[in-house]
Amino acid sequence: MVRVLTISADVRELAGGRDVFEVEAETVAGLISRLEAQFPGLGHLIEEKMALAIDGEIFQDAPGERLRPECEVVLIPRIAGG
Amino acid sequence: MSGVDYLSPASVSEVIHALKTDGVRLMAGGTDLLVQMRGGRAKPALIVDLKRIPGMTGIEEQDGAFVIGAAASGASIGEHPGLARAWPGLVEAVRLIGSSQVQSRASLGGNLCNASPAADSVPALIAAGAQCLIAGPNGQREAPVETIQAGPGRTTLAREEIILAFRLPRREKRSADAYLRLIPRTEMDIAVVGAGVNVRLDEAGHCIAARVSVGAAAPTALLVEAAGAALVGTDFGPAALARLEAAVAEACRPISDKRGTAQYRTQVASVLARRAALRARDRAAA
Amino acid sequence: MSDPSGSNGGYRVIGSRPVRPDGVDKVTGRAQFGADFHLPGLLTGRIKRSPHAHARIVRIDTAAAERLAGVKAIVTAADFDLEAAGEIEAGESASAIRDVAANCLARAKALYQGHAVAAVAATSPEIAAEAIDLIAVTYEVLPHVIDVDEAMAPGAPVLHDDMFTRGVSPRPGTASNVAQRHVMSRGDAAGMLAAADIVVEGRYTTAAVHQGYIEPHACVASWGADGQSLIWSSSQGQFLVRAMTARILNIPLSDLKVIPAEIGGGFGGKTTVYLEPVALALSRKCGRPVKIVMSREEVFLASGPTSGSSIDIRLAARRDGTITAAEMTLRYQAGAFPGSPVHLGCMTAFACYDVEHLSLIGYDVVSNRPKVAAYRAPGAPMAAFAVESAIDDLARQLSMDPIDLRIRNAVRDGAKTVYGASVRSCALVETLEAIKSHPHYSAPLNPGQARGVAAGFWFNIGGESSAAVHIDEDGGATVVSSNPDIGGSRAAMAMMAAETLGLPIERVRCTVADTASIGFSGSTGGSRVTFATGMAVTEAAQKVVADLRRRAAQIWECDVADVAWRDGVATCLDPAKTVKPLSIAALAARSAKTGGPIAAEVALNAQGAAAGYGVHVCDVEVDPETGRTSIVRYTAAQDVGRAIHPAYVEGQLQGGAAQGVGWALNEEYVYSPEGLLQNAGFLDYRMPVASDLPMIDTVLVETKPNPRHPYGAKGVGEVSIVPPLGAVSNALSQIVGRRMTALPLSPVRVLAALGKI
Amino acid sequence: MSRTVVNAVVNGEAVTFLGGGGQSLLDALRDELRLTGTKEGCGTGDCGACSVIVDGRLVCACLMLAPEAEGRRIETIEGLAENGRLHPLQQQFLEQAALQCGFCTPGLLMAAKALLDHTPDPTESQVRYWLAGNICRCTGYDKVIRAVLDAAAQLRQAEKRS
Repeated sequence: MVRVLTISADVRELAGGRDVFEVEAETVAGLISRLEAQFPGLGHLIEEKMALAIDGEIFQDAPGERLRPECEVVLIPRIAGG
Repeated sequence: MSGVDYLSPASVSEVIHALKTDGVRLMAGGTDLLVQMRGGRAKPALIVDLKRIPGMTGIEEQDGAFVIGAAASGASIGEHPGLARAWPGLVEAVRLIGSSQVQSRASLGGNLCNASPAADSVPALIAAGAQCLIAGPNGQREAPVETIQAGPGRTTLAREEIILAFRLPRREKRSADAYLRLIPRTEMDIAVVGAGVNVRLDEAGHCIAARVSVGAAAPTALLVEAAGAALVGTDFGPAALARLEAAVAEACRPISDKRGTAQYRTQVASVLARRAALRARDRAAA
Repeated sequence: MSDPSGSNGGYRVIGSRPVRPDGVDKVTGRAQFGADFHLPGLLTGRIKRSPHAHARIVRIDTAAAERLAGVKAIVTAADFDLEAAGEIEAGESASAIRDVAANCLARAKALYQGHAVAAVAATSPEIAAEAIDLIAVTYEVLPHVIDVDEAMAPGAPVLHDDMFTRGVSPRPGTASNVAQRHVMSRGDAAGMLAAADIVVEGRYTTAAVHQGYIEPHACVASWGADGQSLIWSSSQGQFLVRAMTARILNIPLSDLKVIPAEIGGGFGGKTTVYLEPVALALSRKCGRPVKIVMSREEVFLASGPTSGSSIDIRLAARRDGTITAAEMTLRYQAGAFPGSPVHLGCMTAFACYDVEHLSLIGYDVVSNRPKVAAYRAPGAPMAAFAVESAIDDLARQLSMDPIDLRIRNAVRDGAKTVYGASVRSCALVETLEAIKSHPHYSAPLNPGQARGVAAGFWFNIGGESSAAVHIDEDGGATVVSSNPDIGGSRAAMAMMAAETLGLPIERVRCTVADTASIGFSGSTGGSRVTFATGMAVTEAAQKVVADLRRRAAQIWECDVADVAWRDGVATCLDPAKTVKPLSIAALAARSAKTGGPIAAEVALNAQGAAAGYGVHVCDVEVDPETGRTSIVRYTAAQDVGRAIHPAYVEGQLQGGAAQGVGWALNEEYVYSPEGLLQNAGFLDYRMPVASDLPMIDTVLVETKPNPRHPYGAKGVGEVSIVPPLGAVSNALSQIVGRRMTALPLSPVRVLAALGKI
Repeated sequence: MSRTVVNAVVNGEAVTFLGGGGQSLLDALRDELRLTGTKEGCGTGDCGACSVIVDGRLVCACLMLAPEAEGRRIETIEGLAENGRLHPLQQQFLEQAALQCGFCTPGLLMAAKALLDHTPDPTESQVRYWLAGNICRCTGYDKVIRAVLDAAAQLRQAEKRS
């Protein structure tokens, strides 16, 4: 079971105000498709506009990344610079 | 700027004749004119370059009194040893105009006739008691610098008049001037407020003559007679300096704009006038 | 490749200070920047801009202009392909392409003074200018709003009647200027604040400031009869320019080649497009190449500054100086379209400090000003100004040394940031101690002087990069990089390749390729080039080394494992073989016989970018009678991982400090009551000049190289602008005797704070 | 648009070009003579990126009309290196990383040359005030000032030897 958190207003809006989820997934791609199924549009939003902090490390684009069981994933806005 | 003609005459009479044309603008250094053209604020039909007219860019000394060509560059003024010794205040005011690059071209005539209330050289010229030599269709005349500016961008010169040169009074012993301005940076800004002071002392160091002029604190640079009078007969003691500051503050009629507030300009004008008076006094006593 | 883990890494090239390979062109005037290109038949493009801060565009009448001899094309927003919807990765944050297109040429409304409304291409600059005057635009002038707090107030003029604040539930029914509300929190900040020993609070404001690059935006666009087009432009990312321009004009990417000119400064401001789609649309209409160059006034009016901000902060702390909680509300201007970096302000505000309870609320607010663009660590400097000021207030209340207080609360490896990342390979404490032990920190101060300290953080990113390494027939190497060289990055790329290949630096040249000559790459920005593109360059060089060892083994007929590679030479370890070592030059000379040309290209998505931390200390002096502030001394220390080219890393610290000092003291957008910009030029937009600054001493902290980069590199370009706002203000506030809360700290404000006016 | 023929000497070579009444010397150098090393940063004399030397005087080319160049000797960045050998200022700027983007570099080099031509041994403060008209947004000026001071020392050394 993966513990998913978010600090993003966009995610909260698509997920009916929730910012903590428990999702069964082994890879990031799996996690995104489960979230899309549960909250339509959320998966697309994560793909397009979000980055993920997986056990503390930031991945801006990492669909193939494997997820440790009981790991923590934080959905955050993409980071860009000047 | 399509349709702009350029003329670089070699004689004053040619200039005066050209001044009859519609949309004519005179140019010495061009450091204000070209900026206004670039910003679309000036669309001249004819530009008359004054720099090839004999005498317009020279600096002479006639029996102790300096005559500076209206188109003489700030750099040439700054490099003239005699002028720097006699009029340190005027020279430092001119040298503060713009960058090293602008100094190679900016002129006293341009600075005065652009008629910005914040022009750096004008308070120093006024404090020095400088006279403008003005040529027109019916001959030449002289006028004190403080009568030339009429308001932001406007002068009292007739349409076909041109300033040829500035004549500074003969320099007496124990006399000196100083100019100070307030800008947020250390260079390159237009003066938020400026002050020029010219003093003469007796042997004991008392002030026997003083002229105080303030820039960027009114529609034109101001000659503040009361401030000068506050110094005369004193040894620049605190009471005299307080009267000087009060007189300056009283004379200021500044605006608030992107560079400073009216209140700030009035307050700092009197501070700069006091500091310039002390610096002029120290130079005169040296 | 020699052992990378030695003290200075034991490297031959990394850490040295070679002359940059592109240097001669830049000191002889041969380097070609955006406006330096010329083509036969080139037309001049000019843009018609709105004189109003907020107006409905009723009609654009181009008939008279079209009749003017020499006018070849006129375009408006109608010439853009408005179906080009969807998202695109941009430098600052993914922004809808619709807004980018509407910012290049306004649609229904002109949303700020200077907003582009139409554009013309003509055979000379004079004719183009005349044509602009002949285009008659009918406006219905609307009420405007400039200030962020006013824009949020009920009843403020609304820019977009289809904008309903996102991130608020239930979703508001009426349109407003608040595009989005961000909330980032952990623990119970409110509760901790209520029960705290000490609470420090303040309201801080900063003005909009511009990146101030000396090169105005410029491009040349040329539409081909077969639909294949060329663009030369100065930008921070030729691939981004291609993607946005192709999307706005609805053409396939492969039909548009963007050639990167040298870039005359960007600092994040050239990570979007203003001119390229307009120039190409003009060229498409008349089949002639079109050059558009912005005037300095246009750069200020119509290209993105960073946000002005209004920030409330409350800190809770224990008597021993431990900060237990903080609440912050950040309100950032986004300009005419949504997309301020307020969320990045929230994420970075407390990234230097291990504060358990945090509540960070950010508002992205539009107003009638140019759309903001990224500016060096976008969003972070304003937030840090509030945090570092509040921490200094706390230090004063506890009469604690400001650095000791920061060391006590500084993050260490393993700490969790509010945005979910764990801190790793972080040398913030070492950087704080580097300043504390620096002679500057204990040097005596004259009367009327004071010393201020502040820290700063930036994420630094990785992302997609491509690079190629080719070995020339004589054994030299060419590095083909995909990132415009904004601050000496060609030198860093060449150095990493030289170190990996074992070649002397002079034998490695580096070019920046156009979009048809190298794989896709993200822009130059986010302090990512030395990290991400450097990683691609190093991996390409490693593939070349592996190939060279294979070729040596083939020549010596031995096992590849018996081929050693060191300092550019292959030696055979097989005792049975008596063969001479083979240099790169020797192997290159026989490349035809060992498989053909020697080259490798690597494309990757670089992971593992390590954050950067900076600590600055600055001494200021104030003239008590005029309120004028001067910078007397300045020292900047920064956690840089490992400096590839130390001189250019020092340059990033010095440049960021100088921009930060300008931001703190004199830079601001000044608006008239009519919403018109009063200082659209370098005369009254006061950036620091040479005589304003002392020498800026730097300390490169290299105690924690980034293990996720072959040479330990961390991003260094953006952190350096984060601390100066706080450092200058913390010094000034001591002299004035009151906390200064509004930037810029102009002479007028300082004299008022001194109680003199 | 009346365009006058202008004869001048640019980097030691006689040139002739058409200079419209309203056209600046900067426009003429860049568009008529294709000398694009001199840059336009502002067009109003506030940034110094267009600095050139006219008859020994440092000026902003954007604040000078093209026809004013008649009969004058103009030095631009393209003429600073003599037959391929870099001037000590150019060499020091490279060796000390005194440039990052390089856009202000031509103007800074010409301004520094003009300074050293008449003040061979300037103090740091003199260099900073002389270069105040050349805005650089990348470097924070530190390495620029050091490069100018070192080039001055190098030139004084060479002067002593010759």
